[in-house]
Amino acid sequence: MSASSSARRNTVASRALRSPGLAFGFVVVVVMIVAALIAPWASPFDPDAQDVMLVLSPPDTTHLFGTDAFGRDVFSRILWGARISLTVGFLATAVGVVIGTVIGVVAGYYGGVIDRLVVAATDVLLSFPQLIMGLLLVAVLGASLTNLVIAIAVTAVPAFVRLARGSTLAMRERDFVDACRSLGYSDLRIMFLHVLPNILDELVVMASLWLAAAIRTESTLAFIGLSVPPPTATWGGIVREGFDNLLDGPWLAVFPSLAILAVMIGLNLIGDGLRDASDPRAPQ
Amino acid sequence: MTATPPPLVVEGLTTSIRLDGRLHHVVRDISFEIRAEETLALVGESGCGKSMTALSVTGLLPPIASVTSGRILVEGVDMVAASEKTREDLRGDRIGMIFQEPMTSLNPVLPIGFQVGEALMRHHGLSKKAARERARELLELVRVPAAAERLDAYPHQFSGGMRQRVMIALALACRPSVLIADEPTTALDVTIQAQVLALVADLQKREGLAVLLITHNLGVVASVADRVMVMYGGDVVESAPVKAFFDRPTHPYSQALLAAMPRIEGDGQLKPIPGQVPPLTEMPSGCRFQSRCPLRQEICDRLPEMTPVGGDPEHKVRCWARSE
Amino acid sequence: MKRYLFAAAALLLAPIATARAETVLNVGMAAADIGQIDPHRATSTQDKPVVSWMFNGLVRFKPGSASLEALEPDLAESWEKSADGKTWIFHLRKGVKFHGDWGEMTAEDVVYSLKRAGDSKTSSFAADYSVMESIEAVDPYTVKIVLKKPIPALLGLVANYHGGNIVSKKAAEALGADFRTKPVGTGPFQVVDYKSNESLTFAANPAYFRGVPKIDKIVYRFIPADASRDLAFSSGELDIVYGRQDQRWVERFSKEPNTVVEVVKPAELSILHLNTTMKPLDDKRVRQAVAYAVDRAQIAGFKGASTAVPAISVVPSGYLGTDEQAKLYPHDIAKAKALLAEAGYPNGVTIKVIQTSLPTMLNSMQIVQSQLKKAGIDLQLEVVDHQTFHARIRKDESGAVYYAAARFPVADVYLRQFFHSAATVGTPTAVTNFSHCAVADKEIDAAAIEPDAAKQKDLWKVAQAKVIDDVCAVPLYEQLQVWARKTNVDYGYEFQGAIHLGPVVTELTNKK
Amino acid sequence: MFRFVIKRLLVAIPTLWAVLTTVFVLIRVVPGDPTIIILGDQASEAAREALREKLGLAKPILSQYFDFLWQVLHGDLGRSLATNRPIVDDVLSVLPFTIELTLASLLVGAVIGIPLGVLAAERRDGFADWFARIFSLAGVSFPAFVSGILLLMVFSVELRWFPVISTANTADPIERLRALVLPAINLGLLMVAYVTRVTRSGMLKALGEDYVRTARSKGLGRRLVVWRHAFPNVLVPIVTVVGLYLGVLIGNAVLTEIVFNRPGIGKLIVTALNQRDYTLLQGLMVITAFAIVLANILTDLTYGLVDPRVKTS
Amino acid sequence: MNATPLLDIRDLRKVFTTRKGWPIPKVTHVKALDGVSFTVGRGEVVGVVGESGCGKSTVARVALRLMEADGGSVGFDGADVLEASRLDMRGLRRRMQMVFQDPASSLDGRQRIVDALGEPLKVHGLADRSTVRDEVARLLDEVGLPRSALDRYPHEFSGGQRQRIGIARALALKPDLIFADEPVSALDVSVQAQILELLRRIRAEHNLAFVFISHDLGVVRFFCDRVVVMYLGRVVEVGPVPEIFVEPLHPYTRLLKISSPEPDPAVAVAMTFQDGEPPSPTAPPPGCHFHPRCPGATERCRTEKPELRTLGEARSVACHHPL
Repeated sequence: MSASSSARRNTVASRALRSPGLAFGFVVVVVMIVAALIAPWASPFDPDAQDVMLVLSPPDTTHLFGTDAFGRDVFSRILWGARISLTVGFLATAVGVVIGTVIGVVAGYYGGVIDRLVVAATDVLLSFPQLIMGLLLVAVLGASLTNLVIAIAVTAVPAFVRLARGSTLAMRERDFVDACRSLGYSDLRIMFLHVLPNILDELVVMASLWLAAAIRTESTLAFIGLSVPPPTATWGGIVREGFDNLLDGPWLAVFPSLAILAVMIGLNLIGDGLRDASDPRAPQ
Repeated sequence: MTATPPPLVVEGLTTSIRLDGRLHHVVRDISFEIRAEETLALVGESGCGKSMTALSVTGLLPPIASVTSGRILVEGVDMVAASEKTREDLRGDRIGMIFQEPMTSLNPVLPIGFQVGEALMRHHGLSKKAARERARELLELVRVPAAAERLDAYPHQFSGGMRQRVMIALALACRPSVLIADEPTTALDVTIQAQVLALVADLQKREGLAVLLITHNLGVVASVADRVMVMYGGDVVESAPVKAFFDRPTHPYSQALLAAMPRIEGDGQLKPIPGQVPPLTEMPSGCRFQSRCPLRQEICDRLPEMTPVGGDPEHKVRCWARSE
Repeated sequence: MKRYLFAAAALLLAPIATARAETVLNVGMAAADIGQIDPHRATSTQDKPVVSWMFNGLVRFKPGSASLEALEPDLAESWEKSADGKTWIFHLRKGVKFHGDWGEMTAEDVVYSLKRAGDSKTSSFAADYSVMESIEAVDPYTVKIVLKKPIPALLGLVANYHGGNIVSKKAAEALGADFRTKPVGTGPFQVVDYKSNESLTFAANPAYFRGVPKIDKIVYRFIPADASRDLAFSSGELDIVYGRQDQRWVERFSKEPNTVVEVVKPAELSILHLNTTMKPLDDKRVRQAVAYAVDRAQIAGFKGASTAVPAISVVPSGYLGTDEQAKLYPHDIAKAKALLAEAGYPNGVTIKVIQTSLPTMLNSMQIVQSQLKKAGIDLQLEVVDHQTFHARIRKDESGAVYYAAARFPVADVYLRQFFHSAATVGTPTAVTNFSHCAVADKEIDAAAIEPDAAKQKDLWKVAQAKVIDDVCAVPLYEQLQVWARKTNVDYGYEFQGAIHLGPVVTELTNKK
Repeated sequence: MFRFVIKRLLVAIPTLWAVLTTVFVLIRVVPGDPTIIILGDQASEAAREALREKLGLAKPILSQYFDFLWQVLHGDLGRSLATNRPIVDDVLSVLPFTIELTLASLLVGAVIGIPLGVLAAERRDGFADWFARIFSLAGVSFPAFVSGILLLMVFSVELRWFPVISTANTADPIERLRALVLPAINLGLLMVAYVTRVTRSGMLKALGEDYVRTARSKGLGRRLVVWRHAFPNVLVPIVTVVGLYLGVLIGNAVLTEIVFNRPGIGKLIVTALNQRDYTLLQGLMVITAFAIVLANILTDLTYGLVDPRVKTS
Repeated sequence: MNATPLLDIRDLRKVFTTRKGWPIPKVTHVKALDGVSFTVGRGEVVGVVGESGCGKSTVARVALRLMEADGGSVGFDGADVLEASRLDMRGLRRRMQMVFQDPASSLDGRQRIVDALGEPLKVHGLADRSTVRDEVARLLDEVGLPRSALDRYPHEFSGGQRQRIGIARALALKPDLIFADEPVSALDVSVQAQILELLRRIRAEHNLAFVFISHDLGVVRFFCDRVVVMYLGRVVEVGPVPEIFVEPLHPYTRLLKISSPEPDPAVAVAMTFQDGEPPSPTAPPPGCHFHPRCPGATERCRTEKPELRTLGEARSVACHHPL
C-alpha cells in the first residue's frame, strides 16, 4: 500500500514535532530552565534577604508570590530554587540513567551469569521502599546537593537497569545484532554504537518521567527533614516550609507546588509525546 | 446467473486516505459482484488497494481512510449509506472475515470457544451455553481435532494452521453469505496452506458462500478462484474468469506478474518487472502502471476504460495498448 | 455464605454498647512517639507532661507554676532539716496507694526511688543526686537524707520532677525492663494502653490520695505534623494541643472561638556555643565579632513578641542565680567588622557548623546565619538529621553549636552542663560543654558548696560574666511554651508555668 | 500454587540475605547515637558508654552482624533499643494498617486510573485525554504531604465527613473504613498517575491489534470491543506497573501516615530512624523488604490470573 | 566437486531449552538440529528448504557462531569454525556473510547507509575515512542503488531496496560464502524477481557460494544448484535441481511439491485433507519424524530412524521406503 511507504517517511522526529502535547511540554520545560538560568537577573529580590517586617505577607504586586516565614520573597526563591531542583533532578536522573543503562545493556547483551547477578542485585535494591532508601542514604552521606543527587540516583539505577536490560533483550531478538556480529564487530561496539542508540527512545521517555519523580523526591526528603542546607532555596524546601505554615500562609506551599506541577506536566507531556512518536503503530 | 441477487455487489467504490491534509485515492472506482458459491480473487502487490477494498466492504477501515463514493450492497443493504449500528449488525452476521495473521488475529486472553461463539451471542442472542455448544460444532466443522476439549484453550496453545481454522469457524459462526478472506494463507506453510484452502473451498460449497479472496499469490488464485481481478495502484487493470486469465493474460502488468513468478515446473527463468510501485503521493495521472510499462505511449496519461478482450464480456482489461 | 456474611456484618455493626458517658481528655502532642515514660529517664518535651500525671514527689511544683519558690507538700506531709543543712527528714503521707495492685507507698519506695535516680544505670539524672550521702528509711513513713554538702535547692531534687518522682519498688523490681513502658506511680492517672506511634491512654486512678479525678480518661496523641495537629484541634477532635512557639500561631488560635491560648514558662534558652578550640573561633576577637553581629531583638522579633524574648544571660531568666543584668555584647555590625579585621580577617571568616534539620532550631539558625553574614561571617551549615546532629556535636566536630534547652531552674545546672570544663565534649565526663569553656570553673564549683545564698548568687554572677566576656557562647533568645485548650477544659488552676513543659492534669482538672 | 510460593521464597533466599546485609551495613553507617534518646541530653559520656556496652553496640561489628543474622534466622527481630519491646510485636501491631492503606490506594488507583486511562486512549488527544493526563499529574505533583493537608482541610475540617486524627486503630469496622478513605485517596493519587499512564499506552497499543479488528469484524459494539477484547490485554502491564511501584507506594505511605496520623510501617521507620533505634529500624527494613519480595511473588501469581499465556503452556 | 568442500557441516546439533509455564516453569528441549550434515562446494548454491520450525535458519546461525552449537562440526575451507579462537573468528567472519529475511530488522535504523555499509569496511581496515564513501558507492552501484542513497536512512527505502542494501553489506567484506535466510520471502513478486536476478548476477561475478534458506520451492528451483530438504531438525533428502523436484524420493519432498501452488489452473494444488498438523518439535514422533503424515508409513517407520543414504548419482534420502 502506498500509504505505508509514506508512513515510513514519518520519522520519529517529524511526528514528534507534530504532537501538540510534546511541543507544549517542551515549551514549559524550556521556560523553567530559562527561569533557572536567568534567576540572578530576573529575581526581584535577594532570595536570602530576610525582613522581619514582612513575615508571611500574602501575594501582592511587590511580592508576586508573597513572602515566607523569614520575610523572604517567595517568587525570587522559586526562581533560584529552580536552579537547585532542576539540577538535582537532571543530575540525579542523568547519573541514574547512565549507570543503570550501562549495567542493563551489558547484562542484557551477555546474559548468563552476569545477567543473573545484575538481576539479583536490582532485586535487592528494589526490595527497599525507594523513599526510605533515599532517606537512609542521605542520612548516611549527609545532606548536600551532591549527596542528594547520589541518593536519588541510586534509587533510579535499578529501574533503568531493568528497562535497559529488557530493551536490550528485545533488541537481541532483532536481526541486526546478529548482522553486526556476523560482520565481526566487537561486543562493545555492538552494545554502545548499535544497541544503545536503538533503545534510547525508551530510555529518554522513562528518564523524563524520572526527572519529575526526582524533583518530587527532593521535596519529600526535605519534608522528612533532609535536603540541601539553608539558606539555599529549593522547591521542595519551600514546599516544606510552606507545610509548616500552611494554615498561616498557604501560598508558600501552593506556588512551589505549582512550579513542580508545571515541570511534571511538561516532562510527562514530553515523555508521552516521545513514546507516542516512537511507536510507529500508534494511529496518526 | 441465478435469479436471486448476488450476496455482494460493489459499485464504483472509491476509498481515500488523508495524508498531510490531502486526499489520496487508494481504491479507484472499482465495481464487482460475487455470486453465491463463487470465489473472486483480488490479486496484486502490496499497496495496490486490495486490502483497502476488503476493509471498505466490511467497514473496518483505519481512521485515516474512508469510502468517498460508491455503493457496497451486502444482501441488498448498502453498507456505505447505512448507520454504524446497521453495519455492526451486518458485520459478523452476514459478512464474515478472516485475516492474514492467524497469530495475532485471535485475542490471546480469551478462550477459543468463547471467541468463536461470541458473534452468535451478539447477533442471534444465543445464551453462553448455547453459543459454546455451537462453537464446538463449528470447530468440528473446520476439523479442529478434539474440538470439545479445546473450547477452553487459548490461542497460544494452537499452531498457526489451527488458529486459521479457528478464525474460519469464527467468521462462519453466524452462517454469513459473504466471506472476505484477506491473504488467509500467506503466513502459513505450504502444506498447511493447502489444507486451509481446501477447507475454505469445502465450506464454501456447503454454505453457498460468496468469497472475496485477497491474495498476492497467483498460484493460490489458479488453484481456488473462479474469477480474478488484478489491481495495480488502486485500479482494477484486468478482470477475467480464472481460466481465461491464465490462458490469455492481457494487461502488461498481468503478463509481467506471471513472468516474474518462480515456478517449480518449467524452464526456471524469471522476468522481473523493472522499477517499483510509485508512492501514493507520486502516482502518475492516467494509467498508474505507465511508469513501469514496456508498452507506454502518449495516451497513457489518460486513464483507459475497462474494455472486453477478444469479444469475451467476462474478460476485460484497462489498457490503451490492448483495447483495440 | 451470603447469609453468614450478613450476620457477621450485623454483629460488627451492632452499636458498641455505650457505657455511661466518660469524660475523655484528648491531648495532641508534637511528636512521632513517646520517648521514655520511666520518670527517671524522661527528658524530652513529649515525655515530661505525662510523667507529671502519673507520679508524685515528696514535694511538688504548684500546678501551673514552674517556680522553685512555690513548692508544696506532696507525698511528704512535712519535713525538717538539720542546722548544717546536711540532714533532711521527710514525714510521709499515710495510706497512699500505688497504681493497680502494687500496694501502699512507704519509705522503702522513697529510698529505692531516690537511689534509683542516683544510679546512672537506671537514671539520666544521676549526677544531680551524687550529692546525697545516704538515704534511709527511718520507719515506714519517715525518710532521712544525708547530704555530702549542703545545697540550697534540695527540695527541687525531691520534687515531682525528673529523679524526684517516686516509683514503686516492688513494681520496678518485678517488671524489670518492662517498667520502662509500664511505670507504676501514685499519681492521678495511670497508663492503660500504648499504641506505638499513635497514642498513650491514661485512666483515672480511683485511689488517688487527693481524690478521684474528674477526668476519666486521657488520650495523649502523637501528631508530629503541625498542620494535622492544628486541624485536629480546630475540628474539635483535641481538647488540648501543644502549640507552635510562634507569634502567628498564637494569634491565629487566639482568634478561634472557644479557644484559650496560654503562653507559659519556663523559657528555653537558645544559645550559640562557639568552639574556642577551633579556628577561627579560637581567637577571642572573632568570637566577640560574632557576639556583636548577633541582633537578639531581631531574632525575638521574628519569633514573635508574645512567645519569645531576647536572652539576658547565658542562663535562662528566672532561674535561681540568673544574673538579670548581665552585660551582653550589644548589636554593632561595624564593631564586629573591625574586630574581624583586627584579628586578621578583613574579608570575613567562614565557620563550619553542624546543624540539626529540626525545623524550629533550623529556622532560628537561619536568622543567625543571615545576621552574621552582614558582618562578613559566613556560617556554613551542614544540615543533618537531629540524631546525627546530637552525635556529631558531641564528637567536637562543629565550629559552633546552636542549642536550646531548659533545665532545672538553678543556675548551677546550666553553668555546670554547658560551661564547666568537666562537661567538655570529647571527655569521659562530657555533657554539653561544646565551647570548651573553662573560664568559670572556679566560681561554679565554689558556688555549688557556698552555704550562703547571697554569696552563692554573687559567685554565679561572676561565672556568668566570665563566660560572657570570654564569649564561650552567645545567648540568643528565650522561648516560652505555648499550649491551647478549648474553653470547656478547666485545669483546676491557673496555667502560668509548666516545669513539665505541659499542663499538669490533676484530680481537679475537668471538662464540661 | 502453595508449592510455587515456597519455591519462589527459596529462590529469594539469596536476595533476602543480601537485603539483610544491606540493611545491617546501611544502618551501622548512619551516624547518630541511640543513647541520646534513651538517656536524654543531660547524661554524661561515661553513662552513654556504659549503655552502649549494655545494648551490645560496643561489640565488634562482625559479631553484631552474625548475632543479627542468627536472630533473624530464628524469626526473632530482637527488642527495640528505645522501648525494649519485642520488635515483632511492634511491627505486627502496625503492619495491618500499612497493608490496608496500600491495598486501598491500589484500589483507588485502579478504580480511577483504569477508566481514565481507557477513556484517554479512546479519545486520544481529545478533551478526555488531556483531562486524564493533567488530573493524574496534578495528583503526583503536589507532594503527598501537601495534598494530604488539602484533603484534610476540605473533607475533615470544612465538611466534617472524615476525622482529622486517624481512628484506624479501632475495632469498629465503619470507623476504620472512615479513617481509611482520605489516606487511601491521598496515597492512591500516585497510583492513579501510574495506572492511567500504563492503561492509556497499553490501550492505544491494544486498540491497534489485529484481534481488535477481529472483534469488530464480529459486529461487536464499541463497549464490548474496548472492555472485553482490548482491556484484558492491558492487565499484564498494569499488574507489572503496580508490582514495580509497590516499593514506591510503601515508601510514600510514610508521608500519608504522618499527615493523617495513621499508625503504620512507614511512620514507624521514620521514628526509628529519628531515634536511631537501630534494632527497630533493622527489623522494620527487614519486614518491609520481605513484604516487597512477597508482593513480587504475588505479582507473578497474578500474571497467571490475567494472562493465560503464562498460566497454560 | 572438489575433494575439500568450502563448507562442510557434519552432524551438527543444537538443542533449545525453554522455560515456560506457571506457576512453576516447565523446561522443554527442542532439538532444532538433530545431526545435520551437508556440504557446499566453492561457488555452489545449496538450497535448504523446509517448513517453519524445521531448523533451517538455525543451521546458518550455528554455522556462523551467532549461536553456540551443542555438537558436530563446521568446516570452512579447512578451518574448524566451531573451535576457532576469537581472532581467527574475525577472519572467518569476513569470508562468511549473512543476508537476512527482514532487511528492516537487520539494518540499524539509526545509521545512514554510508555508515551501515562503511562500518564493516572500517572495522576490518578495508577502507579509511577518505575512501569509505567511494567504496560504499561502488557497493551500492553493484546492487543497483544510486549514489544518492548514501546519506539516507533505511526507513526511506522500500523493502526491495533495503534488501539490496542488506546484500551490499554482505558483499562489503568480499566473502566466499553467503548464508541467505529467506532473503526474498518478504517481498512482492515483482521485486522478488529483481532480487533473485541480482543474486544470480552477483554469484556469477564473484563465484560466490550460497547457503540459500527458503520455504518457496519455486525460488529454490530458480536459484539453487542443489537442495537440502529438512524436516524437524533432520535432513530428509539431498539432491540436485531440478531432479529432486521432478522426481522426489522422500514423501515429504513430494508433499511439499504438490502443495506448492503453481500459477496454472491445470496444475491444481493437491488439496488433501491431511488433518492433523506437523508434530510439535518439542515432542517429535519416534522413528521417522514424518511417519504420522506419510501415506506409505510402515511399522518400521514408526520405530526406526532412517539414516541418510546415497541413492544414485548425487542424491541421498533418509527414508526406509523411498518413492
